[in-house]
Amino acid sequence: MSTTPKTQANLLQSLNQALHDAMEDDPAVIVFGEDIADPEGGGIVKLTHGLSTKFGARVRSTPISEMAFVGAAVGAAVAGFKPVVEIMLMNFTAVCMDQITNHAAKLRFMSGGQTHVPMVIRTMTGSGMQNGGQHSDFLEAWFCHTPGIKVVMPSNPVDGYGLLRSAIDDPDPVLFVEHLPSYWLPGAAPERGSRIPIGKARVHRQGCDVTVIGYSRAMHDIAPVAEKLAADGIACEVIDLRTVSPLDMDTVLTSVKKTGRAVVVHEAVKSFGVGAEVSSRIHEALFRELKAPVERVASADSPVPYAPPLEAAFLYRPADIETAIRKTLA
Amino acid sequence: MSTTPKTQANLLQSLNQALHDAMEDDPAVIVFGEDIADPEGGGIVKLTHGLSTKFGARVRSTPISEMAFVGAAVGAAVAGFKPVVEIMLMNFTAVCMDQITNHAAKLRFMSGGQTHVPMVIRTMTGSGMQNGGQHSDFLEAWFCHTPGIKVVMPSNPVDGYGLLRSAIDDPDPVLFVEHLPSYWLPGAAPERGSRIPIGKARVHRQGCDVTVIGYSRAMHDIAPVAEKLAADGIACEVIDLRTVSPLDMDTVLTSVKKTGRAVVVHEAVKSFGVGAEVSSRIHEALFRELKAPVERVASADSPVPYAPPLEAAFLYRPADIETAIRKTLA
Amino acid sequence: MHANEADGKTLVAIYRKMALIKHSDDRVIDAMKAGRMQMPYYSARGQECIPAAISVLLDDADYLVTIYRGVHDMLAKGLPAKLLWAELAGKATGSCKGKGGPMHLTYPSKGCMVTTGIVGASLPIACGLALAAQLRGETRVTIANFGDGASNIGAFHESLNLASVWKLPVVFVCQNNRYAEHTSYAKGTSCERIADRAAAYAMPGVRVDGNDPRAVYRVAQTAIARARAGEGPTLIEAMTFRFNGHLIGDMGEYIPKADYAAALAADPYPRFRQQLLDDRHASAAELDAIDAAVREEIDDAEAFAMSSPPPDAREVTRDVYAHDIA
Amino acid sequence: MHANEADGKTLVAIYRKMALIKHSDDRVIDAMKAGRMQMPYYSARGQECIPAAISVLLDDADYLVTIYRGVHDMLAKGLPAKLLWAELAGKATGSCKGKGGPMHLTYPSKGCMVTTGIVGASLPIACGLALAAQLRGETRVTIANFGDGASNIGAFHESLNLASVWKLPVVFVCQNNRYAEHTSYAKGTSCERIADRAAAYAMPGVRVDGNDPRAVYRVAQTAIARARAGEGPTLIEAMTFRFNGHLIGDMGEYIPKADYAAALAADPYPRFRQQLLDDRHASAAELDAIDAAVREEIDDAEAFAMSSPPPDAREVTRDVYAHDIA
Ligand SMILES: Cc1ncc(C[n+]2csc(CCOP(=O)(O)OP(=O)(O)O)c2C)c(N)n1
Ligand SMILES: Cc1ncc(C[n+]2csc(CCOP(=O)(O)OP(=O)(O)O)c2C)c(N)n1
Ligand SMILES: [Mg+2]
Ligand SMILES: [Mg+2]
Repeated sequence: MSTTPKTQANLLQSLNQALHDAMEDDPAVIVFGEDIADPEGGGIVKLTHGLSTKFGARVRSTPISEMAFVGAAVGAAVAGFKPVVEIMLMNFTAVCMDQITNHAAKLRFMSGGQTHVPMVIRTMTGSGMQNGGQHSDFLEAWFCHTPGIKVVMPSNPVDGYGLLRSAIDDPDPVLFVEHLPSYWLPGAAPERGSRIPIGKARVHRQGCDVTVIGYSRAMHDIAPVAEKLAADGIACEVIDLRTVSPLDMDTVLTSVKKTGRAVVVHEAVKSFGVGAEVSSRIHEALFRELKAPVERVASADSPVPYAPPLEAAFLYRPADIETAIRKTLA
Repeated sequence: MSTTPKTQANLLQSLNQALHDAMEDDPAVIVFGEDIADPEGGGIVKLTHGLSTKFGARVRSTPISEMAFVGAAVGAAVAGFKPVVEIMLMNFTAVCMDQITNHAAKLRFMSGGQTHVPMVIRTMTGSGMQNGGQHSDFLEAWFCHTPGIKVVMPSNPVDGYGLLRSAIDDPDPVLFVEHLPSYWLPGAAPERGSRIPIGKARVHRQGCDVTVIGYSRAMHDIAPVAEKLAADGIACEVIDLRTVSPLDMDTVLTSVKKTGRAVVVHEAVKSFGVGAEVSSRIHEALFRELKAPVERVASADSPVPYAPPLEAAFLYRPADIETAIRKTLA
Repeated sequence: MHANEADGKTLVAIYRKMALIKHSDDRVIDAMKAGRMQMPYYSARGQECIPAAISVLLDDADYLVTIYRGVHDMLAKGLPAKLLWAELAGKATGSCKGKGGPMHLTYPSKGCMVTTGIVGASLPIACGLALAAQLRGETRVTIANFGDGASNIGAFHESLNLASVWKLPVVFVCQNNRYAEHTSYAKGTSCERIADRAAAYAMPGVRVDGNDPRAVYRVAQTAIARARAGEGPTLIEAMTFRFNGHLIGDMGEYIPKADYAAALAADPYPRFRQQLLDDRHASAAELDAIDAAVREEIDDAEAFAMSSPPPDAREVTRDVYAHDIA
Repeated sequence: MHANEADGKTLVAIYRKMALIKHSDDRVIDAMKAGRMQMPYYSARGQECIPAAISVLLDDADYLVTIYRGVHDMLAKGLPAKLLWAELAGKATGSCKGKGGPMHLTYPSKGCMVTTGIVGASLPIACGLALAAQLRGETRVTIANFGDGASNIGAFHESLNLASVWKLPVVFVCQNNRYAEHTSYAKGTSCERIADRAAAYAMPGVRVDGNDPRAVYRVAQTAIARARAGEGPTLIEAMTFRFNGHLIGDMGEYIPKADYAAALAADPYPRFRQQLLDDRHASAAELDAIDAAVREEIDDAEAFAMSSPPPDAREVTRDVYAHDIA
């Protein structure tokens, strides 16, 4: 995988490339997690394929001990390494939450800046694969509400590469959330060594009628809706947050100032989700300029079900995005 | 403590009373947690004092094993008991997050309603005691974003008693968050056996100019500000949410419809906090009726510091509440 | 014959459970290969002897907690094949109404209390079920299943310690199939034998050949009797192997060919069948009849699953809480 | 004399560290009783012998991770008393600028890397520091301190297993003071000796009298040598007692009077002083001089702390990330 044609790549390939390049460029980068070394297949989706063969002891498969190996990443980071650890699925952050939120996120502050934790936690998630209630959740809101850690959620191979390289460079801990079902979607290949700044959103599409804000999988659902509405003469300005914490409110507010309308979309359950923070900040900053209240499109407030028809009922439907957009224009 | 004069009681006494009465009234109620039995002092603040002496094996001090004993509470609840477990401080939920969010909150749904988890998790927290970054956080937003568990946060002895009794009666898991620094504030004593419904906010003070919404410790800071402003002819309607998830939006929206203005206050850090959800829902429901954007007053987006002057700088100042209220009136 | 030696009738009952597990598993894989079914399926084929031999010592009142790789445990304990199949197929008639799937199989009326997809999480919950039985003064026992890899996660440690301190009536059954996903035993586990970890909790720990029904029955009988007598928990390490990889689709490249071949050669199902014949506990005709009956049960189960309706979309708003959500 | 026997000079060095810890602790409590200071303070008085004897075997490059009850570990490893006192007092001149307090003492230039307030969390982090040394091919060792109660939490288990599988250069030091907050050892811990738990990780485990400097030195010397030689981790259980309860204010009602009295009678500080005199390693005058010098160091530290300015309110926006927040 480390020799991908430079023209096209999927997210899986671009992240694998980013890890290869980062380890090549910086001897401080180390990688570990369950099944990630080549004897174990190079990761359950082969995302870390080739790393252990090339970089030896710097790449390790771990026991099923998230507390121990995430904590070990914290310690190695304090000692000057740049660990990139994989927590296989996002729900498993729940077994090592303490090391992430009480330690990785806080050691710089609690030590008065004497130590810091330049580590990256990679994890994957997403519904639609019949993985059920304990293997599909988007839990980014938990970590966004935790000062001291950043949350990055790419939606395409180029951003994935550049954001992962920036996350590894970053002097502070970064939670890097990957959407499992879209690993295999083809896209443009990243430039070797390219960086995408953390904390900067991307205007995916220009438009003057309504701002549609999303990240991760939502971008795949928003794009076609924006296309469709363009045909009806509704010009959506589509923003990919890319980094969910800290939020790039400059980009968001600049757009909403222009459009006067906004819709926020994410897969995570709606209540107390990221959409609430984005919506509140827009209302707080642009209350007078807004032509309609900010709409939120998200999943049902339930665990993720198993049966495909229920998974479909859990997730917002693309039609919900269109409805929300039209509502702001009504 | 189980024999408090019925006229006055502090939160500590009323919660102790609620546990005594619940265990007396319902043999299915069991209590465990670290140091909670009488040989261990009846809890670090003596909140569970007297229970083990009176109820024997139904009350147990546990090893320092939050995963095991919270999981054991889940299992006992599935088997028909009503466990009330204490996670000493709220930050320690991070070591047993998996049992709370992946299991307690989800078993009813994942089993298709064949099992359910009628348990209560009591925990205490709050800054202002120099406990620092790992012993002071308000993390309710994590659990509010988790469908399947309810979040209750009383602000006074009467609500504390009635809500704890209702939480124990409830067929679903309830996270019951207590504000440690206000345990010893005197208040009215609860009626034995009284219940306060979960999911119902309380209008603490009537007013027509601005709605001020809070819960837990925030109520102690809001009340005097409302008094002060009343003298200046500003009539605040003060709402104590009491239950943070599910939110009682009927009560909130009825009030804001009347006042056209709202301020939300909580101790938890501001970004991605409960205030964002409340603010978004008000804007979504009453955009046209609102005279000003909803204001949020909360703590700085940092870990909780140790030194008293920094703790003061971390927490919102009462003056911030007044400023926010006046801002909505400007 | 000792109390903890299985008699012929019991051995045949174990065989029937093994047959049910094997034929159901074969059929699921066949259905998936043929495209009749689709799911993340964690086959336990090769491990059927463990729950088969344990469950003949249990009754419906006894509790069972297991993991994503738990179809064998559930079938052995009494989850009806129809309800299992409908659940796997994601139908409204499934034991969990299609909401749980293979990782969350549940059927309380037969003591199938919880199935978890989180490694290690089955143990604390089992402690709670056992605590319930202890507080009620029942002789009910709780069986907690988990894998070898799970013995390296914190919940294992906390649970065995708590169970020992509180003398809980629970039997911890580690089904050691020598792999945790694609990671071999030694790469993740520092000790030679997981059974030895019991000493850290002043608890009996015993390793047994998980492919030998008589041996599993023997150690389980002792552990269950100990639990029922209020003497506390036991850790059983049952050595076994999973024939179909971690998940269907897993090609097992990480397993040395020779090991794989040896494991297949030790397939407990044909081996046990031969033993029953050799020891004259049953005739070939009797065992064939059992297999035929079981296959018919699976036919019915698949037909029931396939002909059942999908769940109603509104089910997403149900069972989140006791009351429906908007 | 064996390599692992402390010589006279070393024993006196250990005495100096014990004196520093004792006098600092006495003074903190005096300052709190007199109202000069206020904080949640977890006294380690009674346990001073353990870090004193271990730290003479370490140099500044070696790493230390400890817990809220870690002032003794930090002072022994080299955290300057002034910076400790200023931190306890919550001053801008504290080692953590007043942001961390007693539960988060840090001073990397002497290898004082992390202090945690979460039970068990010191162990995984220590594994990571040890991994760093291993990857760099250094002989640097990491000391991970924790209590007896912590040996029942999941992070302990996962960390010892990981350290053993990866042969990490770490020494796990369980300071067994027989209580976890108000819970006595046996109520929370299922095994007789925590040292025996090492077997579950194929790791050497040794119990030692934590009040005997020579004994602690001996076992620590062996464990540290083993770690530096790349042979892997060791678990040391050092038996001790905390004289001032869990937190200042704790009256110790849960401790049987006789046990308390016996523990006080075994106070390591006067006992060791007498041994040094008996063995002629130092004269009373020499030891008095050490105590006097240490007391002076504490006088300066308290004066420095008291006269230092409080942190600026803007510090709340600093050190959350590398860049300041709004
Ligand atoms: C806490 C947690 N971490 C990781 C996983 C991903 N995972 C699922 S199964 C598995 C391997 C478990 O191996 P073992 O315990 O031996 O059970 P087996 O699958 O072999 O039956 C892993 C790592 C998980 N489900 N939960
Ligand atoms: C995960 C977690 N649970 C509970 C606590 C509360 N707590 C603080 S110290 C302590 C007792 C620890 O006992 P031990 O490990 O023996 O250390 P000691 O205090 O005796 O030195 C407890 C339960 C905590 N800090 N972290
Ligand atoms: Mg296995
Ligand atoms: Mg202790």
